[in-house]
Amino acid sequence: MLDLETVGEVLVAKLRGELDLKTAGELRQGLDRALDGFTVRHLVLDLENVSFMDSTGLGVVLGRYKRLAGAGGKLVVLGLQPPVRRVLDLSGVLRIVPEFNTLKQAVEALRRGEASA
Amino acid sequence: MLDLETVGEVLVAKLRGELDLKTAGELRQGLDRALDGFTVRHLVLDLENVSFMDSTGLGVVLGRYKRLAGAGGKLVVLGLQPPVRRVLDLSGVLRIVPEFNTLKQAVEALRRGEASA
Amino acid sequence: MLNRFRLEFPSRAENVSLARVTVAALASQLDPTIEELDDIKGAVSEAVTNGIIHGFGASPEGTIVVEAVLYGDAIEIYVEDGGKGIKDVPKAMEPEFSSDPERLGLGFSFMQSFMDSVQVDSAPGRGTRVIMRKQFAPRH
Amino acid sequence: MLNRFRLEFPSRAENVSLARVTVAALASQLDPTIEELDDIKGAVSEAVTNGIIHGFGASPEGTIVVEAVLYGDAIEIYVEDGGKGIKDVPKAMEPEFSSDPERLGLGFSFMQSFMDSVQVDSAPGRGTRVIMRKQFAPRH
Ligand SMILES: Nc1ncnc2c1ncn2[C@@H]1O[C@H](COP(=O)(O)OP(=O)(O)O)[C@@H](O)[C@H]1O
Ligand SMILES: Nc1ncnc2c1ncn2[C@@H]1O[C@H](COP(=O)(O)OP(=O)(O)O)[C@@H](O)[C@H]1O
Repeated sequence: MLDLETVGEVLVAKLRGELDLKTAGELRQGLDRALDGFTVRHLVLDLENVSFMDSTGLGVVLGRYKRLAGAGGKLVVLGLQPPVRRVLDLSGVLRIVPEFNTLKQAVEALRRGEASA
Repeated sequence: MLDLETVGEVLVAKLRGELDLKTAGELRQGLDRALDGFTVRHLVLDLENVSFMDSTGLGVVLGRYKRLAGAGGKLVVLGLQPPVRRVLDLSGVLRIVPEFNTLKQAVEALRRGEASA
Repeated sequence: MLNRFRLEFPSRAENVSLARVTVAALASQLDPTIEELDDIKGAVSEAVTNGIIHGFGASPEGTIVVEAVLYGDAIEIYVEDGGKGIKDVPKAMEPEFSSDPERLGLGFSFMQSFMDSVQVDSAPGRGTRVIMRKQFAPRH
Repeated sequence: MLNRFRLEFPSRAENVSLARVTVAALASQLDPTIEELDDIKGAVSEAVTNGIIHGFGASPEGTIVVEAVLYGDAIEIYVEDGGKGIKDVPKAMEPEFSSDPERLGLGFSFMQSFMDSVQVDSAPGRGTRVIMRKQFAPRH
């Protein structure tokens, strides 16, 4: 469900599967543990392999956004599939969370401090 | 569910989807209409895109086998996916219906009168 | 009525996807667009999650019932729990209202965005029934 | 018992796949092999088809009930119709016996090949209940 990698002060999390009540808890724990353990400021969520997300899954994304924002960090997303984009869009999350086309672009923008929605 | 093509006296039927009670009737009709309409002796069933077959679907295959055998024609199969192979195997159908790896091999063997299980 | 089913299962998190899959399998019989199917899956996910989390307080001991009825060009979905119930339904349906600080309060908003109508019958101690309807776009 | 469901639907041909999909979704929660999943789908397909064709004579007016129960390492599946029933169960279960000349008589044989056990409770006029169990191979 979750592959993690760090690039400098950026944590890259590749998610897989369907993000709902069943998987949300595990994902929240996995992300928070990584954010606790590494000295990272920013988080890239690669959602390319996430085929479904509901409001419970969205809660995990927004929760991480708030946690990072509190410490001056940023959350960005990439690889949005139509049903996931739909939910991020409807909820207004795409107005506060920047979206990138590639991991490279996301990481570079975060490093230059240029990632904004 | 069914694409049809004739190559000389061979009818090539490409099937798609899941072959069960819902789709069996339509398939039986489609195949019989084609066998009535064209002056073909043999039938190649390309099952590459059939992901599921149960005993009702198998009944359609065996029914066409019998119809052709009665008129001195042959039925051959190709593209068996594991769950389809399982059912053809268990029922003994693979002992009377020859299997080929490619359409070309199937058509050539039928034309040379060399198709046997 | 073209077809229908009634599905009963315990209030466990893994059954949110079970319900989605089954409703999607029924809806697929009308040959919907991918977007229509995604909408239906999203709405079912929200309603069933609410039954589990709010209706039964995340206990797996409750029972959720999902019924779906297919008409020529529409689907009606009923999601029912015999759980806690809702005191103030209009308030519960307000966007961003949640009784749980950990949640977003967007469940009912999503159901309303995804479906053509959403109706909620509920009373404290008498459980909750969500009735949703979606019309499919004409095609072919 | 890890999880379970009860699914009720009319005896229509399109619901053979609905039943397959729902049972497969439950079974998937145990992380089975593809072969195990194919076996389960095959067995459900045969049992539900029999309920529709033999139990209710292909009329869509009957109701079929599929229940599935997941244990730590096994699944139990119950397929029930309130239809015609079977007079001679051992005879009906013989390979290649069919009361319908158009059919192969392999339904019960396939169920037995796919599952570890198949039990049939039936009586004329009282419907039929097929109980199947499959143990999953140990892994991980
Ligand atoms: N099935 C239910 N049983 C009891 N209360 C419910 C149910 N569904 C919704 N509610 C109440 O309505 C509120 C809003 O629901 P919703 O919009 O889905 O947001 P959320 O699930 O994020 O709280 C919930 O916080 C809860 O108080
Ligand atoms: N649910 C049922 N209700 C009534 N009769 C049944 C039922 N299931 C099976 N039978 C009887 O048992 C016979 C054998 O069933 P089966 O092995 O599945 O083969 P087939 O479906 O090809 O006839 C059927 O032909 C029918 O007479």
